[in-house]
Amino acid sequence: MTYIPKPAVVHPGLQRNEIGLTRRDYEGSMTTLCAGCGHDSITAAIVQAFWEMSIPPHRVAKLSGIGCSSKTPAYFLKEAHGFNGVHGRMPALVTGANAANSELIYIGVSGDGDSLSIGLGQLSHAIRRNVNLLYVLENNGVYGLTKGQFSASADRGSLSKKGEANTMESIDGCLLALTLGATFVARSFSGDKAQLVPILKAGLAHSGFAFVDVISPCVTFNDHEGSTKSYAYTREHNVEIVQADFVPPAAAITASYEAGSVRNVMMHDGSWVRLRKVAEDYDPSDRDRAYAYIRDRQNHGEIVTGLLYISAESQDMHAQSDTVPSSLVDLPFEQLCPGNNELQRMQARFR
Amino acid sequence: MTYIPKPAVVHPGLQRNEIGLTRRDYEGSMTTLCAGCGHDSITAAIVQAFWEMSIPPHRVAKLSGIGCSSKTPAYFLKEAHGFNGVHGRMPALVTGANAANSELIYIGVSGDGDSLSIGLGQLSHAIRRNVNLLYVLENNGVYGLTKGQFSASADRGSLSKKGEANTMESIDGCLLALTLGATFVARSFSGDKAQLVPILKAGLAHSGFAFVDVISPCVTFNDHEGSTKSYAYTREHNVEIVQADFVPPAAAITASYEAGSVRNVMMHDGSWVRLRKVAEDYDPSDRDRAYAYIRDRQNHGEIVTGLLYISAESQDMHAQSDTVPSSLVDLPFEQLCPGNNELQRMQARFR
Amino acid sequence: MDRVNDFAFKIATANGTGSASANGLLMQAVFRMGVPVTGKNVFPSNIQGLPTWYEIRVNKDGYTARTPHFDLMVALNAATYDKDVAEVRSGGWLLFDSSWPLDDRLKRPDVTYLGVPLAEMCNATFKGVRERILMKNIAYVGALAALMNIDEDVIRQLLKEKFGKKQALMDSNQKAVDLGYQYAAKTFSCPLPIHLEPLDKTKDAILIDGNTAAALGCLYAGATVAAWYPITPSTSLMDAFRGFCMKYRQDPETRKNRYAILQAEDELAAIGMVIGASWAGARAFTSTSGPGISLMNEFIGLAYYGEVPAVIFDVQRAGPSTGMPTRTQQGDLMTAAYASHGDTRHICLYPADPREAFELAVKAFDYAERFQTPVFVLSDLDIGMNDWMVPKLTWDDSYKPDRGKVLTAEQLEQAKSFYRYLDVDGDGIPYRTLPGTHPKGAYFTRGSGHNKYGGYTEDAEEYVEVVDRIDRKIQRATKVLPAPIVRTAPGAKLAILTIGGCHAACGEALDLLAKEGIAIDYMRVRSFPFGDEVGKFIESHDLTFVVEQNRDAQLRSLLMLETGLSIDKMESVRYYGGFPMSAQHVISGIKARLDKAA
Amino acid sequence: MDRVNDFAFKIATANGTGSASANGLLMQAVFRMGVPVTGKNVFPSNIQGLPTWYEIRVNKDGYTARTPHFDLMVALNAATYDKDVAEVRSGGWLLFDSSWPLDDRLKRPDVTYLGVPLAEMCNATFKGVRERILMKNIAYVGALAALMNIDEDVIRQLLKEKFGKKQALMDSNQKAVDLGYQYAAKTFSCPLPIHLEPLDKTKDAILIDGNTAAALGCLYAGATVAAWYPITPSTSLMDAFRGFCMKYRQDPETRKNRYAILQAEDELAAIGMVIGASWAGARAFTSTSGPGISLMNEFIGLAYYGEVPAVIFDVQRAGPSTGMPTRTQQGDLMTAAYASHGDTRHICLYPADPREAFELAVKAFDYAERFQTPVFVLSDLDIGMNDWMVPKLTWDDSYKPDRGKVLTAEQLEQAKSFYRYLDVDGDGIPYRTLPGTHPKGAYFTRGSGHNKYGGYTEDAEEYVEVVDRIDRKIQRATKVLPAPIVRTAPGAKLAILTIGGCHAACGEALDLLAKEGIAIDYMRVRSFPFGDEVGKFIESHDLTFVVEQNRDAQLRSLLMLETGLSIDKMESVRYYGGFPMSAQHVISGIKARLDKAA
Ligand SMILES: Cc1ncc(C[n+]2csc(CCOP(=O)(O)OP(=O)(O)O)c2C)c(N)n1
Ligand SMILES: Cc1ncc(C[n+]2csc(CCOP(=O)(O)OP(=O)(O)O)c2C)c(N)n1
Ligand code: SF4
Ligand code: SF4
Ligand SMILES: [Mg+2]
Ligand SMILES: [Mg+2]
Repeated sequence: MTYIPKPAVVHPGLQRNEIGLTRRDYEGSMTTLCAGCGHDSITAAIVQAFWEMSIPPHRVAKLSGIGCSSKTPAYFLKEAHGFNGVHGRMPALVTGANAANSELIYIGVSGDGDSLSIGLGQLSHAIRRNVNLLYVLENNGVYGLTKGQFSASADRGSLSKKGEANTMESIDGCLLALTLGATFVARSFSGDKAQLVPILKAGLAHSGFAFVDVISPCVTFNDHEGSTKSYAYTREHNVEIVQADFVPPAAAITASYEAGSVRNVMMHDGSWVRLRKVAEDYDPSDRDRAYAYIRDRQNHGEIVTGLLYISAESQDMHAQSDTVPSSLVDLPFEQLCPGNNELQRMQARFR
Repeated sequence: MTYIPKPAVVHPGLQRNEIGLTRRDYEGSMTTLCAGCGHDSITAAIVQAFWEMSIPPHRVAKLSGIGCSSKTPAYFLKEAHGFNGVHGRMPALVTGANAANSELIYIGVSGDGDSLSIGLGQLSHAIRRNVNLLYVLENNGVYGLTKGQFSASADRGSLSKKGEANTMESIDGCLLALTLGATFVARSFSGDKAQLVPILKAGLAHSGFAFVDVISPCVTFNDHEGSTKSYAYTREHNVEIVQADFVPPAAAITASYEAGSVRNVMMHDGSWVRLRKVAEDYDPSDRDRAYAYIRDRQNHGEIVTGLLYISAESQDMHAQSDTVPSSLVDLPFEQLCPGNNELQRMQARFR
Repeated sequence: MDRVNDFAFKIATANGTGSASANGLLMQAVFRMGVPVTGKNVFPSNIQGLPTWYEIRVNKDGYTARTPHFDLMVALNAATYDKDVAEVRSGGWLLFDSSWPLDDRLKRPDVTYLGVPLAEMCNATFKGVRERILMKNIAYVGALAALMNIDEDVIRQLLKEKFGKKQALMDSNQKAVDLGYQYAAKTFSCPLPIHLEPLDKTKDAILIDGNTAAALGCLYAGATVAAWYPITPSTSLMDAFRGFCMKYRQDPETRKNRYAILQAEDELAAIGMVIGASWAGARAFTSTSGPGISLMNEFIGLAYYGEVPAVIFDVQRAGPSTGMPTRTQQGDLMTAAYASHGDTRHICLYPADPREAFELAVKAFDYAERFQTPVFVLSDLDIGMNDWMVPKLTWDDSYKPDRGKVLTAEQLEQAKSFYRYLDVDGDGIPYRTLPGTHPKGAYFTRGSGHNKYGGYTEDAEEYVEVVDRIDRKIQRATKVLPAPIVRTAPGAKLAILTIGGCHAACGEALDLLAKEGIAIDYMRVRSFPFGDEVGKFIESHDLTFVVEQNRDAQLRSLLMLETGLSIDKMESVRYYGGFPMSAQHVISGIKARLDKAA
Repeated sequence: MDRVNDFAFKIATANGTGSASANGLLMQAVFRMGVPVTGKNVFPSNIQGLPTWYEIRVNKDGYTARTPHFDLMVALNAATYDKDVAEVRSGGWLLFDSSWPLDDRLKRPDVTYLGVPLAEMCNATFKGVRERILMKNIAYVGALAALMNIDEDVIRQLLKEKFGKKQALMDSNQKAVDLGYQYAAKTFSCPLPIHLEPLDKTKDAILIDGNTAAALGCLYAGATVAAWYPITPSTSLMDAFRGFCMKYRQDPETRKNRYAILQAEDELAAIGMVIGASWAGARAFTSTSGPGISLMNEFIGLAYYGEVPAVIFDVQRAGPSTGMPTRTQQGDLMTAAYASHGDTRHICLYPADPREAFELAVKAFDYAERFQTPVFVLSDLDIGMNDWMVPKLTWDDSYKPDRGKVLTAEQLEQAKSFYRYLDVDGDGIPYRTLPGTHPKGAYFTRGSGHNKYGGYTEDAEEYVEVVDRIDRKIQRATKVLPAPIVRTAPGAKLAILTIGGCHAACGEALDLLAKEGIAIDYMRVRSFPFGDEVGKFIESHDLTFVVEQNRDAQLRSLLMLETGLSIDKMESVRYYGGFPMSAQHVISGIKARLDKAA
């Protein structure tokens, strides 16, 4: 049975959604991320999306891997069960949970290291299975929690003037998802709440694996091999301790721009990202055109954001394996155990 | 220093390559695969390719994972070091070996289970690193060695009339490789030696990760969930006594056809694959066009074969990380150890 | 000497020829005649063409352990002639395909040869390669039937049951049997001294392999989610579970599935899915073997520290690494007991045969949920893949799953507060809640440091409080885990302590030693951590022989660690070549030590 | 009582504020004054804003273990006021930022308050948030310098070395120091009873962390390939190695790299790369922590059974699972010793401090190649990430890498035949060849069953022959592995046996107990498997206290397993809350037992 939690003490002026809850009811504990971290902006957008959709928080299950990004489920939906698993393995946990209870709403939060390095295999296969879930990849191009190593999404082109790692081809989560047959693929930017919230809501609404790649700047680690802020170099010059340990209080990046127009946004590390919002008339129903479009803009040094692809005939894991409509955890034991008579009968087979 | 092995006893009539070796010199021990297994045809093509290129066998390192396909390195180049690693992890082994000794010629053999399920992450990241290696994915759509479960390459469309597993989107190794920025992507068919051998030679010549997906029918396990031959079914119907471990004697499937043409090939289970060989004038230099073409033909139920993409400016792992030309294993210890004087000098840093 | 209903024979062929079916038919026929029988399938780790053997032991006294001594050898694989002929006991028989002259390698002065022109007869009788290969196998069944006095009607009946509707198949199989039978009957003086006489010792028994039995246990325990990655010798467990689910887990009206079997991309994912499903409230399990356990290590630690139930079947095979995938061993005892980095300790169950595999499979789910922790069921290739004769399985219909301390929506509604890791009852077991139940039930499961309230912590005291409680929880489980099986001999100063599938060999060894006047007490542990009785048992004997199937005496290691006793109390008796343990191995190990002492 | 050059103080701030540099400056200043000093950085597992502490112990006798008693607390983090004030010893001092009134939570009757208006002064003096936050930290350094009589010139000199060319930075730092110094000097009666006097006890020593030292060892050992995946607390080892390589491993002309550092996609790949590189003939290593070890389990078994060298640094942190990534523990002792499924046993080395981390890192490569097997170097967060005062490192230029039995092209050319796994010399160590050397050297490395010729096998005898030899090989390694460190006290009937970083605490405890007339012998094991002397040592004492940092007494477990001795001989003394072991923990553990006895 489902409980609609009673509205907490009424804060005058606090707006309520259809089930009488305020945004507060969708928040979690205090963030422990750096001031200005893009991930916190995404958390806010998630809170907003769930609130707007009037989803009972306790009917949500929030899962994550390990990383700064993966900490964020603690910062939203305090009335939802949370599972902070091991690094890169959230997709398996959520697949199992979803198999057991198909009636909950699942959100998985991960980072680019968590998803594209150690977790690449599990992410790919969860996409294949089309597990019904909103998957948010909080993408900052680095391993934040381990202090700024490049991740697999560190873009080759945009970092060409820097250290070694950038010589490697970056992995574009959206292109990967499309190639693996994802049924919902979107990209947004933590600083663009206006765009992000609707995408998150669409992802929650989608029945199947909703892949959302959110560019989410790491305000703290823009250093890298060969830079004057790298561990080795600064160690040599004896200024490193002060600087590497120093974190400026930075404001979250924000950007807003006209549909179809290109806007340059300065990242915290001083590099620029060009954002092109998909034109309003863009048709996100053609997998191959979406892929080609992203690639084409990429070749022009642009990152396409928006709802890039959504499949009309998405069949989620349960639809594919034809499980009963009610979730398996709710099946009474009597329906599961054939009993002794049948056991005796069937053993004729073993003689 | 390199040894050119002395030609073995002369078998009159046995043709010799530039370094005086016969095909025999490129063979390995007896195969233990099923009669007619596609993998054995690929082994023959590999022998042919190395022989034609007159590569000294002992300058080759052959690595593989676990599976019927991964057993095949034992069946060619007996004078080359072989490493039969653990399941799905050959890419890491070969990456390390290549890092240590860049002067050997590396060939990695894997299966679709080994590469696209358990090994998907490692394959993807070896592609990103552009490790200099010929990677042969012997693709039969099943886990042969564990008796025929569907692999991630089991094609959805072509199996739609069959059991459950086929409801999942299949992973196309070539599309994946292209998406990950592979510098050499090809597909062929085990039965088409005329096409396969030149592709293998091109892959060996390529400096970087040469991904070759070879469709290689499994003569034994054409059964699947729900089919009248599946283990579950036979158990239910108690006819395992004739089916349990019987492998019908079979011959390898061969197919030769013109460039640019389409050819239907019947698999051992009676199902068909429709192969399209790229035309002579096909331009393999455009990554995005290659991707689009493969997808387009896929949508028409065709599997494109041939050298699909090759990058002009491939920079392999060593070029990217700017290592010395001679292989690291050959560096004299004096070049590696700074010695005690320097140790004393540097310790000023630690006071 | 009288060898009626007490002998062993072995059939050497190549795999992929269909011989397994013929051998199964033989074994089943003996069983139907009411004579206790055991079969060991020794197969290679490939699909076609490599040597494979089938060993059948007939024993009126019901000894089911493997015996390494064979009275008769069916030598049909030239690749292994040398090895095979050497295994025939002096004075024994060797059956070969006399379509070709007897191979020199098969010649031995002290062996009687039985030439049967299998190929010749089948080629003359059957059309098509496929049928000819298959029927050669059925033909030697017929020959052996004549030689060993196996009831023709029983075989006919078995063929009918198998091919009931398929008349053509039925006929050709029957014809093949007759070919072999008649040839042997008229050519040799049948039956041989080693032959069968009908008995009535199997009517309350079944022939079943441990993987099928374990799958039945999962079905009856109410498991709804299974996640796995194929690996020999555990694959047939999941295949069997799927088979049962297709039959017993479909909604009668809609035919929709009341189960989910997830073929994961690897073992890391498989165990992750199991943990996710258990966390969500399902009874979930995975089945794997050694390499899979190694890959599951990280996740197992998460389940242990996050206190999430999980059931893991480890059908052990010969390690280390890939090892010998089609050979049996008990090599994962240590790995399973302390799997994952950091301080961990896991509940393990050790079935000795398929029947116990069924029973302990059910218990595994009860323990996993009751103690909110991973539970290993450690069987092995011999138990899992070979057909054993065991008493019929029974089920207590009053069984109710022990879901442990799970709070319902109602309880949460009443509760003033809920904290996940509080030791409310002082038994070390906290209360859990399932996702979606109730807003008050929400908490955060994590493998990082947490305090008893479920909050993240890096505080020393808070951290220690939780890990200490978990340690108590697992230790207390010994109070309810299955007790060891004990068998005492009056005045015995010596003892045998063993585990799992060694049970059969040890039981036989005890009887044989008793006949020699050597009195030995016996204990077989069935679960880990061990209860106090285990240490007491060892202490109460001058010397305990620890019998197991691995190189490093892993059971003895566990005994030393958990009882604190010194190695002097325990003499290790090991066999780890990949075959099941035999009474002969046990006895020679014990005697070696006794002779040393003497 | 005299507390000159013998006291401890602690600084409580939040991470990401730059305090680490200030604290390092303080510690270095003490060191430069010739006074032995230890610093423990207690930091959270996040990047900014959570509580972090720095503990500095000044001790003229050179005791470097952590002490839990603090004479002075710098309390600058309101979030931890309660905790921090409680840790000041009675009669101690507390320095706070008097820009705001003293917080009630900080009030204690038996503590002297030292208010310094850090924020006020810095806001008045410096422009910009960034500089103000930073300089507040430098300012308390100045204040403490006055209070504890730290030489101003030393600090000035240190700042010069740090900011040499950066005059502006230099000036502002110096100004901040002076602000704090002058304020304290004129406000309080300086110095406090706890203060410094110059000594000459550090001139032959350095301040270095174990990860840097281990990286130096890898550099000097000639390691050319490193593969890793970032994980606290091992990351700085690879960062340091990269730093050294950039300086010492570039071709002088071409500037090209004589090394390859591979940031792998995960730990499974990292160890795979190391095994691949070692197989190809390079000295290769990885560095990781608990979770990484769990993920490496499968590959470790392959290297063990395939006999491929591999060096693995496990910088241990508090487990299980993710545990407390920024707290120290010795929780992987068992996991490492028997890592991977099946029968395995691995060589482990246990450094006690950064200097030994340097030395054992070098040896690790020699052993890995000599015995053709994985070698673990088990350090921990305390050794790896904290700066320790140790004697200067030295290097013997006559060192030649022990590559073990590797056949050259010439040898192979001469050789009649080569078989990979033959025990030619009877020492259990076979000969290897490297890929590309010579046609005759070719062989097939596999984790599946193989015979001594390197061929695939499923034959029991052939399989056993190889795994038994490997077992002998590892056992024989004890003859050359680093012997335990022993310290005896005349007539001692009791003993302490410990491992790794507990050395410092145990040494101090021995002295303190000796002062009380309690004579105790001492042994610290440095390698696994243990040599016979370890068992003899335990046997020769009435009782041995086994001191370690994990919940489950893992060292004692290893001792029981490997010596075969009963638990009665060993009393476990453990601390596993995440802080380094202190002499007080050791003593109270020992006394608890002695009192019981008494
Ligand atoms: C098995 C394992 N390996 C390594 C780590 C260390 N680790 C923690 S978070 C992290 C990377 C996080 O990067 P990302 O997923 O991008 O998250 P971010 O911090 O950038 O948001 C790593 C390597 C770990 N926790 N577990
Ligand atoms: C860790 C691990 N899991 C499972 C297995 C069992 N296993 C051996 S081969 C194989 C699949 C092989 O499939 P594929 O790579 O397609 O090779 P094929 O036999 O089809 O050529 C599996 C699952 C294993 N050896 N190791
Ligand atoms: S380190 Fe980067 S990703 Fe992590 S919290 Fe700080 S800003 Fe965010
Ligand atoms: S099972 Fe299939 S893949 Fe394996 S050897 Fe036989 S035919 Fe080849
Ligand atoms: Mg990131
Ligand atoms: Mg395959």
